[in-house]
Amino acid sequence: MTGWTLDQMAARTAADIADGAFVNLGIGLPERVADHVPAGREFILHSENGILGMGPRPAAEDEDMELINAGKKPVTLVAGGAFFHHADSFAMIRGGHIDVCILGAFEVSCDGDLANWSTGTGGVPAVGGAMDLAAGARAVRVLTAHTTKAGAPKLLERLTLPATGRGVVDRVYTDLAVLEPAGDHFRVIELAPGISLEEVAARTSAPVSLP
Amino acid sequence: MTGWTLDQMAARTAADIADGAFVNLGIGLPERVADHVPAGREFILHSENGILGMGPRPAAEDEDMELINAGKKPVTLVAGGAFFHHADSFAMIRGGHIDVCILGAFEVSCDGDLANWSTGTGGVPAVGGAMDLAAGARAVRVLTAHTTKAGAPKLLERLTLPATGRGVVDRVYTDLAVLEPAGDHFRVIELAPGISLEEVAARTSAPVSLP
Amino acid sequence: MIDKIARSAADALHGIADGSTVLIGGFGEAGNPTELVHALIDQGARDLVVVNNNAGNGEIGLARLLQAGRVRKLICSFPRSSHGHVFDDLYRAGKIELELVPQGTLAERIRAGGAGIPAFYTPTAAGTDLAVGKETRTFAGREHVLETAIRGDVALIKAEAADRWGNLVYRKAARNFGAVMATAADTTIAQVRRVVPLGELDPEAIVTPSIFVAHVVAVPNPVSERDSLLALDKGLAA
Amino acid sequence: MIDKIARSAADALHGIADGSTVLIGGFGEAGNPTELVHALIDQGARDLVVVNNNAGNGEIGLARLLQAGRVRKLICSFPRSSHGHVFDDLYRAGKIELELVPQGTLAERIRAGGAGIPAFYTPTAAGTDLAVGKETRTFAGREHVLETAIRGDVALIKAEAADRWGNLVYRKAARNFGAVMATAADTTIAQVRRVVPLGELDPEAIVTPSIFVAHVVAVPNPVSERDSLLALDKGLAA
Repeated sequence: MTGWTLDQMAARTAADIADGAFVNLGIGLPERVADHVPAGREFILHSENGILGMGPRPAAEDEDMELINAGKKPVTLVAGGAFFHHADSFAMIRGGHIDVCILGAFEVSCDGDLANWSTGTGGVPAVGGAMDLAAGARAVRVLTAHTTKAGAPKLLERLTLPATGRGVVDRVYTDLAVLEPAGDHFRVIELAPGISLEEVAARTSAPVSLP
Repeated sequence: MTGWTLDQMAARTAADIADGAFVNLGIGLPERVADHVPAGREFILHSENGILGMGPRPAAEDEDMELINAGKKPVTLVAGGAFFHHADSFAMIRGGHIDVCILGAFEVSCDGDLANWSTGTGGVPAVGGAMDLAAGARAVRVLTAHTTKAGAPKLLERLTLPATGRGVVDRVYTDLAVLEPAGDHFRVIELAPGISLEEVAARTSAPVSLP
Repeated sequence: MIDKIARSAADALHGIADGSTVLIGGFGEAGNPTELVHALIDQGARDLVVVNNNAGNGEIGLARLLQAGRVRKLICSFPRSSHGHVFDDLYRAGKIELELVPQGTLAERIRAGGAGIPAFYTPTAAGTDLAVGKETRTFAGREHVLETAIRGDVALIKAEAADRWGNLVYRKAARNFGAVMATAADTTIAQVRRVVPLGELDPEAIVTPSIFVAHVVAVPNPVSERDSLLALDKGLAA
Repeated sequence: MIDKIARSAADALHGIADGSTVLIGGFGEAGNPTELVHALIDQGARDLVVVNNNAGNGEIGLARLLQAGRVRKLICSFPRSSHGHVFDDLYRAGKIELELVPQGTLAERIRAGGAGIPAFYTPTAAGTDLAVGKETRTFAGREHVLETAIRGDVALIKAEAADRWGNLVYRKAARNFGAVMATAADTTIAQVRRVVPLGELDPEAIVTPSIFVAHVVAVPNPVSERDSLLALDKGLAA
């Protein structure tokens, strides 16, 4: 069983985003969606720290620590980009102006709950903008491996970890499938080539079904 | 009995405003305070419609209907001035950033209530920014004739007109005196030259006393 | 390719439904999207709720929309003006509903609408007739009033310049309500004097980022309200 | 004559009391007023409540202030970082109190503090552990959390340029929390790379108008946090 590669997962996620969409990409794998914008489309990338129209990483010699993304890595600004302060930036998020955010996840439940901020096991807790995005983006989508590295399901009937938001996730992109939380089960929208529904079901801790 | 002229009243009001103060001047007589800034002081004038650093009226040929004051009359911008939108402008007001506002009044009560938005007699009601200034400015001061044109007292024990704000006025400048609402009476801080406490008392519908 | 520049005001305003809430920018003449309001009259939507600081001046723009009988209710702070006869007559005749809101509360309710804040507490109007019937609560010993967000189905605003993404800059005190309203409507339509190439607006000086704007209509030479009022005065005097 | 340019950071910070709430701007390295924080260490105030998005990095700026034992409580959204050992150690040892706030709620609470809004409702964090014990209320069928304003006795921020009135412009993404915090403190102190003559800043592009700023400290060549972290890494590796 192979399924989609990371780049294929990112491309599949990008394929569902409309031309002209305002998109916020979480740190890590979601950032890769920016490399797979379908031909003929423009996405405008939002960064929580006050950037709209964020561009790719600069060459090393052009790095500017006052032009960084939410992960605090140097980025660039594309033509048409704008800067603003944090209250305005989160007014965009909370106010429903971000069309799509693509987040990573520890767990997603079949009623759309998301856990991606706390592993609940002590240590220093940190939330950042995750809850604001979960509550405010018009579409909250998750891009993640279908299971943990240890093979445990990340798609569950109920969260075991502290929630980031309740009933917020509308689509999940994994290496095995594209799925939608449908209340008491995950609806499988698309299977990765060579992956069967049974294989997805075996790695999901909630009922799954084709639409 | 003469008391202060309008310009003397404005000058007396201006004399109590510190160097560097951020000042909002109501429409009408309060605007005249800007002509009497004491030598060696700078006031920075705020206008509700998004101007800090408002300057005097321009020459007729320089009038610009996109550079107007809260009374919708053409003004200018001084060096150091800035423009901002209405929510930011009233954040300044509500947030207690305006040091002093000088307002006109229909009535002021000795417990500091202010009435200056509604004559309560039908017609089209209109409030504008009066209530925001009354609630938000650090010091709310009133500049007004001591009585109405008909000779009726404007300084009262209790308002008869709808309130703009409750307990907000800290000083009143009239043609006869400078007074402070002191709860159950007005404290007379200063009498205009040639005006007696008895003359003020006769024209005030609340007790008055020297400090 | 993202291109929000509309071919015409009519194109941009297509589909506005009867009963819509329309936020209209401007304070006095500054920032008044007069041409868009005229296009709204042509478009035909009725039974509108309009949010504007004022209630129209003379017989152009908002005053003309009121005169055409299209507005069921007006939410504003200051519906009186030297040339306010259209609103005055409708109001006295009981033909229009008025919700009077302190100016700063109006601006903040719209800002809240754009920022996903359904309600907030403000000290403004506490203890006055404009707080009657509203929920109040004491913070730090002071009474505050609970105010709710205002959102529009449509916002009509005027800015100085735009690019094809819909980034906007304003001019002087014309920024006023437009920059706030732009954030608080499902569809924001901006008329601008100039359309400039993408990348020409200074990213540090953009007031309304592209995310808030749906359509841009170029109106290089908007009507002067002041000239229109002077003409009206002459006509009345004649 | 109004002149807010301080002779030194020490002058500007004079009088900050023990127990003060100090808002510190910056997100990552951008907008971090490192020199002002170092001056606060020298100034000596103790038992501080600090509001910052993060919890310091390496051993400069906020991390150094924490290391010096001056901070009783930190209000922030993301206290984890690759070089966060100072905060980590204090937190694990129970030597610092942490109030964890979602980043947008943190920004909005500070904005509310500056705008005279004592409290507001937000959908963020509803139904999560970060809303436990907070008042909630349903608007339009959705649960919202009541959040209260944050104000500081002092705000320490970094901007790009200032004039003698205290008008500020920022650079790129360094605007972040500083521009919001500037509005929400009794005394806002800004360090800037450049002081320019009054009138030189574009009135359309001023981000923080003079009304919000008490003191300006010129720091033409602020320390680079990144360089400092690289040096720390080399030191640790050595």
